[in-house]
Parts: sequence; structure tokens; C-alpha cells
Amino acid sequence: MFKKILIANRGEIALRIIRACKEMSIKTVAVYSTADADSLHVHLADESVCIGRGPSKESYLNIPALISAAEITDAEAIHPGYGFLAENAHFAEVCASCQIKFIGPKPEVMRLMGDKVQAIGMAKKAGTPTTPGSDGPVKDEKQALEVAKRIKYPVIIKASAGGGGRGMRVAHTDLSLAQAFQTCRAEAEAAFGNPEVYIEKYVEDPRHIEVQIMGDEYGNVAHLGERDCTIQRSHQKLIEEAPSGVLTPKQRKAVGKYALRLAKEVKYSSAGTIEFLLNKEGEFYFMEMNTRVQVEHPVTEQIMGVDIIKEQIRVAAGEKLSIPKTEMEPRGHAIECRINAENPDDNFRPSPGTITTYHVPGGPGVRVDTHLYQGYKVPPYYDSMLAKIIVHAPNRNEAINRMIRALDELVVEGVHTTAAFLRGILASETFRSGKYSTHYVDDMRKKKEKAADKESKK
Amino acid sequence: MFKKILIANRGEIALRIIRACKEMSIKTVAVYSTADADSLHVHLADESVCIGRGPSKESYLNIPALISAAEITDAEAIHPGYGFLAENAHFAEVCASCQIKFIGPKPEVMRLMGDKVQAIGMAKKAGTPTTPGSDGPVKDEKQALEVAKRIKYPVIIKASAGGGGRGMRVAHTDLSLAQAFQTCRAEAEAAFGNPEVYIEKYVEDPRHIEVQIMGDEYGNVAHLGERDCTIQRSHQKLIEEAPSGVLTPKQRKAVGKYALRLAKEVKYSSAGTIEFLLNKEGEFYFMEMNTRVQVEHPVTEQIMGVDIIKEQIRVAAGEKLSIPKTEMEPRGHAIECRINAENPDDNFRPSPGTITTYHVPGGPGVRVDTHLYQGYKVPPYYDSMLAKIIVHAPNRNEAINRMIRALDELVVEGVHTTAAFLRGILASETFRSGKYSTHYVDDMRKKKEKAADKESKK
Amino acid sequence: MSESKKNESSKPSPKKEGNMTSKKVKVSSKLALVQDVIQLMDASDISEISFEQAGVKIHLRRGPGVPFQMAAPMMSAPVMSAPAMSAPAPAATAAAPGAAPVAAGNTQNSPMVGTFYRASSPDAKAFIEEGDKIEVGQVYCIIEAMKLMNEVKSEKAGKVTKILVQNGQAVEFNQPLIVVE
Amino acid sequence: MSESKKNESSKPSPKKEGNMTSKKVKVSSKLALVQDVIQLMDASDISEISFEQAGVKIHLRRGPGVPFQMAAPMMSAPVMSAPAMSAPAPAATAAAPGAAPVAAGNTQNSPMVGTFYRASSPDAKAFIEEGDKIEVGQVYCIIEAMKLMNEVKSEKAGKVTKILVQNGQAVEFNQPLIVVE
Repeated sequence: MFKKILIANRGEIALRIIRACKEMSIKTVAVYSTADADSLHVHLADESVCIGRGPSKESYLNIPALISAAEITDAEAIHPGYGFLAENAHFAEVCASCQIKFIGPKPEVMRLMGDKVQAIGMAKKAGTPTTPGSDGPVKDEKQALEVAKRIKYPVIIKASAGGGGRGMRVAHTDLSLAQAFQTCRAEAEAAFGNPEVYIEKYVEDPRHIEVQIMGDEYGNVAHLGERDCTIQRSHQKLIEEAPSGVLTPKQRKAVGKYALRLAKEVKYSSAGTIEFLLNKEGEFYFMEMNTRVQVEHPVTEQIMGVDIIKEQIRVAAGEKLSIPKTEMEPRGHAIECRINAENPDDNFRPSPGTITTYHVPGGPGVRVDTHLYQGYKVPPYYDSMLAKIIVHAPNRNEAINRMIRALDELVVEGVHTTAAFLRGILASETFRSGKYSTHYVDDMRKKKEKAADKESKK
Repeated sequence: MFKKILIANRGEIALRIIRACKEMSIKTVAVYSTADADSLHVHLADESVCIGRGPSKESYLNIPALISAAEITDAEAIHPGYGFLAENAHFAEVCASCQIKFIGPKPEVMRLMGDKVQAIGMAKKAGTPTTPGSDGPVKDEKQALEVAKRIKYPVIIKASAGGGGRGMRVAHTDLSLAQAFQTCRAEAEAAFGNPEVYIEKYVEDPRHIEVQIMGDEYGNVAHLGERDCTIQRSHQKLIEEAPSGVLTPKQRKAVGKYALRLAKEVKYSSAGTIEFLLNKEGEFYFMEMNTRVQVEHPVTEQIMGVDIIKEQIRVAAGEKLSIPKTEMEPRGHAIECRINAENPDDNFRPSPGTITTYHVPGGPGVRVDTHLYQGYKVPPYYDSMLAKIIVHAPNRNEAINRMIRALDELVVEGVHTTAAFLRGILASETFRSGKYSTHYVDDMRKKKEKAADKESKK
Repeated sequence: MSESKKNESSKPSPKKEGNMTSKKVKVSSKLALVQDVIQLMDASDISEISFEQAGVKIHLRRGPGVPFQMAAPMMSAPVMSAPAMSAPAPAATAAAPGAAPVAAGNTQNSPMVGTFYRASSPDAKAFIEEGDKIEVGQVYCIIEAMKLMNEVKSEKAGKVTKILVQNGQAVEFNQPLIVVE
Repeated sequence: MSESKKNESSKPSPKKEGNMTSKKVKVSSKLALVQDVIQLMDASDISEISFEQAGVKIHLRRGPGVPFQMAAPMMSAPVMSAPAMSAPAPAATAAAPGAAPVAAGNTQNSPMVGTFYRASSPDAKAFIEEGDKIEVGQVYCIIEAMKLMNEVKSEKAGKVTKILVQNGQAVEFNQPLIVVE
């Protein structure tokens, strides 16, 4: 086992990894930017190294600084967390060339699955269902129109290098397709330095279902069931749950099998997530793979009794998968709320500042993953997630009640947060019924805006 | 189901009950003494009633004030928590006569099992093993000596009305027995107003094993496995775990069966705990029954996935037991640490005061049940427990590591706490090995004191 | 940084850091705040104090005339409010629930939990009215608790300037019932 | 209390209380501030103080006199310390880890994470010694990062009064390396 691990991340995920290491008697090295000198991960780690200024490019994305920090502290491995360099194959390669173990899948698998077009190709090869589409990059408008004719409108244009909802456009007619195609290429070029796009059938009113995968370096791969991340705002996940409240046992088995096939096809090692869209007819379509641990991994941990971060570390150290390859039986239902420092009343504008009062929910079935403390200054440089509140209860109804109760106990003052907004979703009849798609939150907000507009025009 | 419940308690258990009620959509009434006006249970409840001055006798033990509070708030039921009036059969009767449902067992069962001598009689009747002894009160020295001759030394003299380690004396010879008998009677008279004592074989180096019982009002009784509470200081539990780290599957089955027999014999309803001593030869002896929810109930909840408080409320409302009567399979291992406001360096003297800094541990497998918040004033009137930290992990070793990690994250400043003392026990080789008896902590402390004495005499 | 280096560091230890926070928490309600400021003034020879902090303004001046003035709104929104949610954090309960602040020494408080009655029976005349004189030991109300009618007697003599609770209202322990001046 | 009664009550609702607390918490520390200021006044013959900091304004006057401006660091002395445990609570990291406090403006700090060397090779002479004069642009050390030797040049001219790190020592970003005066 590793003696010392450097955590190339910040915030709650850095804490999550430090906690796992402490419980495994592995020493930890925190890295931090000058803006994060007072951050909790710096205080909880055994050692810490300042790697640069506040902006991510000068610190958490600064590969030479991270490698140097690992070298001067004799860290044997680097855990990248999520975000920052977690899906950067080049970083994984640099680690390897410096004899530092990158805790994640092999760089070539990261690169393969990081490219949307190649990933879809792999899914097809593995027999995992994909949305009908261009089967590769679309080079010009003419080809785009041909594809649309074949798969029928609506279609969606996606940047090969995109992800997380960025670099996408929907077209319903030949006319809108032509325009969307050009816009999407230009945006992809600007955002990712790569104008390549592809076209797929647009799945209307889908649910977001993803499967947690775990593999070791001996070809053993298992899945830990699905998560339902259908509650999103502008493609950003807000509330995640496991298991999904809507899958039939047959669907559950099917999506697990689809994911496992693909993971085996690419000989996936470490933790990864395979995302699917579920359409109204109950069919799954492979969307993309995330080759890292995910923000919402705790809901799976709660119902499966598995520590995904520890398992990542163990398999990176060369141990065999400890998760049984037979389907695991979940216990109960888990829900996660992401509490962001954003103002829901001001279009979710980020709200950095100092946490003046802070009180976390407690009691049975409540887990809080956060780097907050009273007096903490939320810096303006990084993503706005403050805390993840995870509840676990015997069934979905009780889990919803428990989450509402937990949110009611939470006190965060000094910055705006999304807690009350999320509480509103949880308390809605629609959420409890389970009858909604990924558009639910955006549609609800649009409706409210319209109503407010009408009101103000009176 | 009840619409409104009054919680006749304070501190973490009041919060625990309020949380359960909130998740069940039951309104709550908090009662509080003038010393607890700023307490968290007052703020989290839907309504609150001040019932008297700080000292317990004037408030939390004041039956007319509690009943009045229930009446003016239209509460249908009273949950007594633990301590205070939780095992007071008279209070349960007053509740009944005022048409308020007491959430607990029937008063006659409370009274029966609250009397040590009668309880032992019931255990015998049920075929639950008891320690050889006087089989009832011992009226004079002569009888005491006869009993001792029959069951052989060492013997222990216990007050019939005692409990929790109070009113007990061990004797190893006829001479010490004669003296101990008189002292014990006098102490019992002074402490409990009842000089009655009985004699038992003294179990040397025992472990404390207890079984969680749950029954409904239709005669259904189930057990939720055992807890191991062997880590005690002066008969006060410090660290509890579930399952026990030392029982064989056969022993586990046996003790569960013994407990269930007794619970069925008395037609037990609600939550209760049957305590056993386990001797070095692996034999169990019934010790006593607690007819209420116990401080350490969360470790059972964690591994069984059952909410004991909700189940109490449900069966009190007339619902049938939701726990399967077949043996439940535990998942993983749970440990609880009681964090007390006491100074371990000053013979555990209570340390009331204001919590100036407060930060709770978080992350996977950590549950915190506490009424603390930053700025809270710990009043001098009540027991010194500040918080319960409960961890849950796949096995005992990981649970120990997780608890150490959690204690390292905890920050409580402004009062002395037992956190560091408990951390020392958890980190010891002895604790990890599982090879210790209920005397371990006291013996360790004596050794240390002796060593310190020697040192100071040099 | 190497282990040794870390230890040398002048970065403050967690313990010290905790203490910095500690100062933040202490005093209770807004009234207590004013009271505390007055105490501060009394203990010194300060003649005037202005104290302002987002939402709270206090200005105190010693000497003849108006003793102090509080710029309302004392209970107004804090600097930054967290989302609309039930927040468990602490606060001192006001001295007089259900009533405007009253100089504490002049109230007579409920000795028990129960229901407040102004008369011995629905038809009877009220024990007292605002403006009445009251003697020590004079019954001024009844508190019903557990079906028992408990007469409550005045602890001081004076004039009843205010009756703070309604007939038939539930009262908690120590709740101010009447003001006697 | 009955539901309706509760609503009448002036006891703040949980929501209100949450707000009060946030204010209370802040206000109380500010009060400690007022107290400190009064002590300062009492210990001197100052007759009037105005103090403003991050949304807090304090104005004290003792009889007629001359105004006084204060900009002292009030955020000192904590109150209680607690059990010996690892405590994660916050504090500003000092500017110079691993070294005694030094006037910040006079240090030259590491531009990167790496290993500090005083000479270009183990046999070579050190770039600088304490007491040396140094010019702008003059190389004063090498930081090795990812097997690369990076020369670090002085940003100002002056006299090297202190070399703060040892040869071969690991340094983090922004760590003070030398003092130039």
C-alpha cells in the first residue's frame, strides 16, 4: 500500500480523500493555492504545499507545480479528485513518467473515453445501446442534413470535446440545423480548441441514469448499481439519488449490464461512471463516460456499503477488486443535495463571501461532505459547491422526508446558498411522484419567470 | 398516527426524537427549563413550553408541569427519551389517566422489570440464564452467609432498587461479606429509599453484552442483535459497538434467543434492552432490563438499517412491528463514543461552560447526535454528555480507524471533553485486540495513577 | 513540505485559530445588548456611545433627559441572510413572550404551566383590572393545571398597569402575567 | 402553548432566531470590541473615539474633547483554549512559513515549488552569502522542479541580510527565501 498520497484538488473532495487516507493509515499531502491557505484540506492533511496563486491555471491546473510538490514530499501517488486534472490524460502520463502513481484509469483509456466520438464507437463495439446518429464527426452542413434526414428530427449537435452539457445545440428543422451546426462548431473551437462536432437523435424528456463502475488492473470489473441524476439546472446536476426511483428491476439489470459490457470492453480500471439517457419508452442510450470519481459517488456508497475512494486507492496500489462481481443488493435509498454558494433569486449568480454562521444537520442517516467551517471565506476562483448533504433511509419517501428535515437544520449565513431552492424541489409533488425529466427544473423556472412577468405587466 | 408529540426530555435525545417526528410529519412540543431556553431542541420543535427552573426536579422531573404542557398544547403522546422519567411507571400511569399516550412499554412491565429481584424471577421463568444467587431479597447477615456458601465467593451484593452500577459491593470472604452487607443496605436506603438487597455470584472480568428488543402491542417481539458496551469507567458506558467483536455466531444466536424469551415472557412492547454479563467461559448471565430507548441505540440502527425511535412511535400509535421476526443480517460494524463535558485530568469532573468553537466531523460513515452549537452554554444541572459520535464501516478495524479519524476532526472548545481520552482507548492495542473486560478502563487508570505516584516519589 | 518543516512553520496552530472564533459568540438578545452597553457605560465615565453594525444602531448618552434611544429596527434583517429556512441557531428567549418588553422587575410571572383565567368562574368578576390597586397576597388570577385550579397571589403591592395575557390563554412557567408598578 | 398562542408570542420563530443569532454572534464580538475600546479610553485621557471596521462603527465620547482615530488590530486575545486535539479550525496562514516573522516587503519569495539550492552544483560556490550586496536580475539561487534547474533572479537591489532556507530544502510557492534590505 502507498505510504503517502498527494491530493491534487481542493474543497470537499480533497477532504474526502484525506479522510479515506487517514482511515487507511496513509500520509497525505495537501496542495493549495494562496487563496486556499485557510482551507480545511490544508489543516487536515499531514503536510501541505502551496503551489501557486488563486486562479486554477496557476495552481490546481499547474502540472509542474503538482509534480514538484509530489517529488519534494516523496508522495508515491496522486489522487486527482474530480474536475481540474482528473480527466487529463497528459497529466496521468506525466505522473507515470515521474514514477508517481496516478490514481485513476490508464491514460489511454482516459483519452479514448474522453473523446465523445471514440467513446460512442467503443459503446457500439461493446453492444451498449447508443443514440442513432452520425457515427463519427460531421464535417460539413451537407453531411449534417443527410444525417438528420436519416435519423429524423429533433437532433442534437454535440462537440466531440464537450461534456457536462456544454457545446450542445438542438435542431428541429433543416433550417435551424444549418445554423446550429455552424454555431456549435464555432463554440466548440472557442471553448475546447477543437471544432469537431457530431450529430445524434435528440432524446426528448429523458431521465439521466448513470452506472458506477469499479475495475482493477487485473481485468476485474464490477458495477455498483445506478444513480438517477435527472434533477438538473442547465445540465448541472442538483439532486442525485440511488437507486433510481423509476427503474423496473428489469431495466435496472439491463442498464447495469450495458455499463459493465462497455467497461469490460475498454478494460476499465479504477472508478468510473457510464451515463445514459432513458427515454419515455424505457430505452437506454449511452451518453458518455466519466473516467474519475464523481461528485455524487456518496449516494452509491450509502446504499452499497462500499467506500469508493478507498477502493480506488486499493486498486491503484495493485490490489484486486474487493467488490463482488455478482450483483450487489442495495440497502435503502440515498439522496444527495449539492449546496452551492449561489443566489437562486439572481439567476444563480455565484455568491462568494465569508461564512458568518454555520451549523450542520446531524442525526440518523445524514452525511455531510463539506470543507466549510464557521469563518471560512469562500474564494471567488473555484466552483461554487459548498457542501453535499447526503441522506440514507429505508425507502425513497423516508429519504425525501429526511433530506427536507436535514435542509431545515442546515444554517449557512454570510453567502447565498441553493439550500432553500433545493428544498422547494424536494417538497414538490412532482419530485415525490418521480414523474419528471431532465428539463423539470428549467421548465419550472421558465414558468415562474413567465408568471412573474405577467404579474409585473398587470 | 399521532398528530403531535411532546418530548419530555432535553439534549441530544430530544433532538433525536424531534428529527424522527419531523420525518414522520408529526408536530413536536419541546419542554424546557429556564436553564435550557437557548437549547437546540427548543428551536427545532414546532412549539415549546417552559416547565420550570433549571434543577431537574423543578422541570424535567416535574410530572404536573409536563402533563399540563401536553394538555395546553394538545399533544396526544409523550416520548420520555432516556433518563428523567423514562423508566418511571407512575409517570406512565399519570399519562394514561390523562389520555396521553406514553411512548414506552406498559407501566406494569416497567414496574416489574424495574425491580431487579422480580426481573431475575421473570428471567428464570423464561429460561433466560441468570447468575446463581439468593433468588430474592436477603434479609439478614446469616442468610447472606448461607447464600455465599452455596454459590461460592466472590459474590456481589446489589440493591434491588439500584442500577447503572450504583448500590453494589463485592465480597471475597465471610468477613468482608458481613460488612459489605450492612454497608450496602445502608447505602441503598440512603440512595433509593429502599434497603432491600440481594446476592449474586460475582462474575469476574465480564463483558457487557446487551440485546436490543422491539415489541408491539399485539405480542410481536423481535430483537435487533447485540451491542457490546464493555468499555466502561466506573460502570458508566464510554464506547459501545454493534455487533460485538468477540461473539461467535453460536453465542450471538444464543444471547438473542435468551433476550427474546424474556421479552416474550413479559409481553414486552416498545423498545427495550436486556443486559447480560458474558463470563470468560463464554456463558451469559442476565443482568437487568432497561425499559426505554438507550443512549447507545444508534449503533444498532446503523448496522440494522432500522430507525428505533420511529419504530417506537409507530408501535405506540398502534401499528404492528415493522421489523421482521426472523433474525436480521447486520451490515458492517458501528461504534459510538460518548463525548462528555468532563475533565479526564481532574478525575472526570464535569466541565460546564460555553462552547466557544465547535466543528463536527463529517464524511462517509460518520453520524453525530448532539445538541451542541457554537455559542451553546452547557448548563451545570444535567448529565455531562455533549455528543454521540457514531461511525459505521464494513468491519471493526475500519470502524476503529474511522472513529479515530472522526475524533481528530472534532473541535469543541470552551469546555473540557473526554474526546482525547476516548481516542486513547480506541488507539490502544488492547481495544483493537478485543481482549478486555468491563474493568479495562478502570484498571488502566489505576495503573497510570500508580505509575505517576511512583514517578512523583522518586 | 517535509514533516519537520511543517512543524517549524509559523502558521498558527488549529487551537489558536479556534480561539479567534470564540470571541464571536456571547451576548444574548438585542435588549441584553443594550443592557450590556449601559453596564459598560456605568462602569466607566463614558458619556456617550454610538454603536452601529449592519442592522443595529445604538446610541447612548448619559445625563439628564432621555436616558437612551434605540434606532430601530433592532430585529431587522441581518447583513446576509441564509435562504429562507428554519434555522436552529440559538437566541435568548425574550423575557416577555406575547408582550412588548417590560422592565423585568415589575412583572409578576406564572409559577407554573397551565391555562390562565382572570376570574374564578366564567360568570364571576375578574380578580383585577388594569388600573386596580393590588396588595401582597391578593389573588389576581387562576392557573389551571392538570384539572386543578391554582390561585396565584401577588408578591408585591402597587398598581396593575398592564395585564399581559388573555383570559383562557395557555401560559408557560415564568411567563410574565401582569405588570405592577 | 397552543398553535395560535405561539403565533402571537414574541418568542422569535426558528427562522427569526436564526437571523438573530447571526446578528447576535457578530454583535457580541463587537461588544467585546466596545469594551476593549472603553478600556483603552479609561487607560488614557482620550475623550472621544471613533472606530470603524468592516461595517462596524463605534463612537465613544467622554465629556468634551478632541476626536481620535484608531486603526489598531483589535482582533487579538482569544478567550478559552480547549483539550489537546487536532483542531481544523481556521486562521490566516502567516506570510512566511518556516521562518520568524520578517517585514514582508523585504523578502524575496519562491516563484515555484521545488528544491532550493544555493549554488549551481555541489562543488560550486554559493551564489550569495549573508551580508553580500545583490543587484536586480542577479541569480541568487536555483530551484529544482521536475528535474529542471531554474535560476531565480533578484527583483531588487540591496544587501542580503538573511538567507531563510537551507541548501537542499524543499520550498513551496511564495515561500520567503532571502531578505534583502
